[in-house]
Amino acid sequence: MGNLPLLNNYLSVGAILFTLGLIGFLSRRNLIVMFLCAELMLQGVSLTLVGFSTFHGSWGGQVFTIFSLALAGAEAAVALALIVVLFRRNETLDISLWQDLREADQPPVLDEFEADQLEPETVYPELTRSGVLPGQGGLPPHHNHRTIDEAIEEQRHEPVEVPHA
Amino acid sequence: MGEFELTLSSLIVVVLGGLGVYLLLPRGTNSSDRAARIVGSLLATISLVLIASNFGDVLPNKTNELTFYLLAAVSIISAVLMIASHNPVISALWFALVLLSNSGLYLLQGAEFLSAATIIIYAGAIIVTFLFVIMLAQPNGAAPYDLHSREPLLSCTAGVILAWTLLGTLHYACTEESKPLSQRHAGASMAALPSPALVAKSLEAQPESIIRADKGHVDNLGRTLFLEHYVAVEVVGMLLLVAVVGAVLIVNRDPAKLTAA
Amino acid sequence: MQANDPNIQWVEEPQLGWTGRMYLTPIIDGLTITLNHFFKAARGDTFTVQFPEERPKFGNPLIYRGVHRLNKDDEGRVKCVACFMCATACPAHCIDIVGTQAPWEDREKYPQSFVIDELRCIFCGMCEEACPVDAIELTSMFDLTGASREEMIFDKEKLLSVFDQTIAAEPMKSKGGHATGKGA
Amino acid sequence: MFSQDWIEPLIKMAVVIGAIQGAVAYLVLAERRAAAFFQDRVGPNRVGPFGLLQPIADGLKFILKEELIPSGAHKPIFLLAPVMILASATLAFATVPVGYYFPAILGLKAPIAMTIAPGMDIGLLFVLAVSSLGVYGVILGGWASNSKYSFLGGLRSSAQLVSYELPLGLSLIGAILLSGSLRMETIMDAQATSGWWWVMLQPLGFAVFLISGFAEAARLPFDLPECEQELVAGYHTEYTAMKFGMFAMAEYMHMITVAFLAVIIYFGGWHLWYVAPYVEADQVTLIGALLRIGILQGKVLVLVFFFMWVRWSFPRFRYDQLMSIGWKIMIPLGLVNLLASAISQEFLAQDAYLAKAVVSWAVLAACFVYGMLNVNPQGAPSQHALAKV
Repeated sequence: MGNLPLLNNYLSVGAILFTLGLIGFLSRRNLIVMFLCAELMLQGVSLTLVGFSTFHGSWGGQVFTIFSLALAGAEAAVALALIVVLFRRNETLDISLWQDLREADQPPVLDEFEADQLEPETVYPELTRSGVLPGQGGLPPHHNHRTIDEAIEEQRHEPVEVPHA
Repeated sequence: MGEFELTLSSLIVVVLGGLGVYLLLPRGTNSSDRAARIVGSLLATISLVLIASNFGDVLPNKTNELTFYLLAAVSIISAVLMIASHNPVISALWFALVLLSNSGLYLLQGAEFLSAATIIIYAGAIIVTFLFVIMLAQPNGAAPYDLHSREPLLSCTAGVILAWTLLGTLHYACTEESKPLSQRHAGASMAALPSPALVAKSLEAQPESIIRADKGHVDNLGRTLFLEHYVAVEVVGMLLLVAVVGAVLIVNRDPAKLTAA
Repeated sequence: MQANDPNIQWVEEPQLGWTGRMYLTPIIDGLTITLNHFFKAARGDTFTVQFPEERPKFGNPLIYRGVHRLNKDDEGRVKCVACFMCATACPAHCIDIVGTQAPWEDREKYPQSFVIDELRCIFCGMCEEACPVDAIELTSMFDLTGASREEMIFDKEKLLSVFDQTIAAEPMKSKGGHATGKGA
Repeated sequence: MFSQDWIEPLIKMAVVIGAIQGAVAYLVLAERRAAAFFQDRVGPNRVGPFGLLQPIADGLKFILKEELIPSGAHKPIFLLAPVMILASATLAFATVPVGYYFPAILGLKAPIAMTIAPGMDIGLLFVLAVSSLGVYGVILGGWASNSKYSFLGGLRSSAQLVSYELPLGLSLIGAILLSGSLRMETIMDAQATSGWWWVMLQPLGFAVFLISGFAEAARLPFDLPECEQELVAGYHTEYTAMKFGMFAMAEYMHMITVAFLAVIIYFGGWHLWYVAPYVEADQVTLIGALLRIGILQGKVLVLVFFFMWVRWSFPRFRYDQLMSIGWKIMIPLGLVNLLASAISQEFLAQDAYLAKAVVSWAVLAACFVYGMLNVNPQGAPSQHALAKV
């Protein structure tokens, strides 16, 4: 039979992990991070179960944790599949976009956005593409400033007659 | 009066921690200045140290005790950083660290099989698959919905209340437990210690004596699992199968068709 | 060519036998072949040439395309008549010739300077093909090194010295002492 | 404080880690020489006698080269990835025995187990768990490099590693059933006392294990993580100098781990008939202990040579072939093996080794016949057939 302060230690750690998972689940808006927070709560519970199992000298807690591991695996498979499907629809992982799933009489949750001063994206220098445009027999000589994209754009406006091969 | 002081002190500790987590949670690029994060991590650390000072130090030996504190600290700190990080990839990595230290804690409690299983299943498979999806879904930088948390104050309050309930009760019960029976408050005990007679009875009730002292940990765990809980094992196996089939079905559906329908 | 062209000869793939269908014999065959090579090489039977100590052997050094040389005639004069055929034929534009009035009777011009940039040269042998008097030839010297780019630009003296080094081992492809650029 | 409990593991750690690092360095040389021999060449023979100092030259070159960090790389993770993969590869040796027990030397209490962490009840699971963490180094190294080639390479290889962990674990279960333990020392003892190596009782399990091991160690014909002809260099494209060296070392360590596991679980470990039979732990003499260490390491070296041999004998699989081999062939075969071993373990006596061997070889033959009946005798459909269509 167990050591009570020891059990207390493990239970405290489990409780803190569970609470942190709860806070994260409530406050984060990324679907995947929310899922990870749910798993964090599960970890807190598992720690508690193993603590009790050691304390009571029985295998029940550990067996239960093994089941919860298996369930977590199943849950991860299904949740990941759902997340992938949701991501395909909206191209984002934001949970706020799925508010139309709420109850009919509930008002929508409005997330306050402050205007973010996002860092400007790195602009890489645009290099002239090399290569020959198909069907044109190459770019005119010394035409370094026209990229292939521009050439294609020009071609679209004034169709070039392609000689028969 | 002792009751009140105990709960008040644990409330203060928990509120400190909650405030720290609140300051650490992502709140946009404008408001998440360095100072708030530094103050937040300071508060959270103070709260963690205060909680740890309430831990009982009656571990079998000094090495085990040091290992426990180290692993518990790594686990909790990584959990905080996981919910506070802007980048979901980093979040997943912190969660992997939580899992590693948790499996260390299992090992410290003698649950060897669980610690290996946690690493293989969680850290080795689940988190890696999640990293796949995160990396594919979000190739460049932090998205606006990762930079803002939703109602950080309210969720931290909820967290504080939950943590206070749990930790306060634990602390209180553990303190009471160390008192002799006559001085305890009614019901103030966390440990329903089974009597030896009860243990003997429960062992007798089992179809065969499943725990063998001469066998190892894994052997005994297997006996418990497959003799005592074999129905549950079958059910969980079925559930895994259903989950796999379901996941494949869900992902393979054509989104265009769904929208049309 | 159409797929139903009668001239196409269709080759059927060999059918796998019953051991082949188990993938057993192919695997063992493959492993045996490589192991035979391993033991062959372990006995010392390799293709490797220990280069600085041991010189590689060529099948025919006369048709190897290595460093250029400028041939001399019987009187020790440079055979070249500065006709610029080689420089014109060179696809890498690595030959630079300055021709001037020849001091000898039997030819009009001779190269005052004859420079080959060996770093630009692609050793295609076109210059050798183009030369009407067989003055420029490619030798079988292959270990061409230098500490600087300037060192690798071979001038007339250096090209002639290559001739002196290699003439014993590799005779000129055409005999004949005097230039025959005029009329011949 | 300085009791044997502390000193003994420290010595073992130092010896094992040092030996593994040295072995990696010299196996690279051995592989280069072997590769040369397979191709009728000589191989590196310039640095020192027979090229024996080549690893030192290589190491110096790794250390002295310039460290490049690509712009836009996630710097902490970029630096952490090679450390992760190397740490997980090294940590896997904690429960791998390198020999049998050792008699008392230097005043230490005997017998000394030749494992860093002896008596770990989950020895085999620990190795699998820790080496499964190596996939983090792969996927994070690919992601943090901020390069699409690295990223694609990282995704491919981590998918491969995660997929092949399943058949690897499945194939081992048959041998674990026979030994009745996850501890590697017990598994070796079981083979030594019975006089049967598990490869004779578990041919199908061994085949699945070996093929999955090739894939886990990312060796040809499954070296999709690296395959330099297709992927630049896979997940470590952007790595230079010692960080690249750490990836390379970890790859080699994985190969050594797989070889150790195969020898310990399927080839009897230190056991060799008549030369090194089973003795009690406290009866081992010094010579016997050294002999057993030598036998174990010799078997490992033979297996490592087999890895090198296969590398130059077979072409690489395509990625879709790799995945379908893993999921459609290896996992079903592993399940068949598990089922067969469970049935024979249940209905045959514990020491009916001959009967078990007959059963397992019959299962292997049945698998071969099934495969034979289902393979197109022409392999892929021929061009002629396509043209007719």
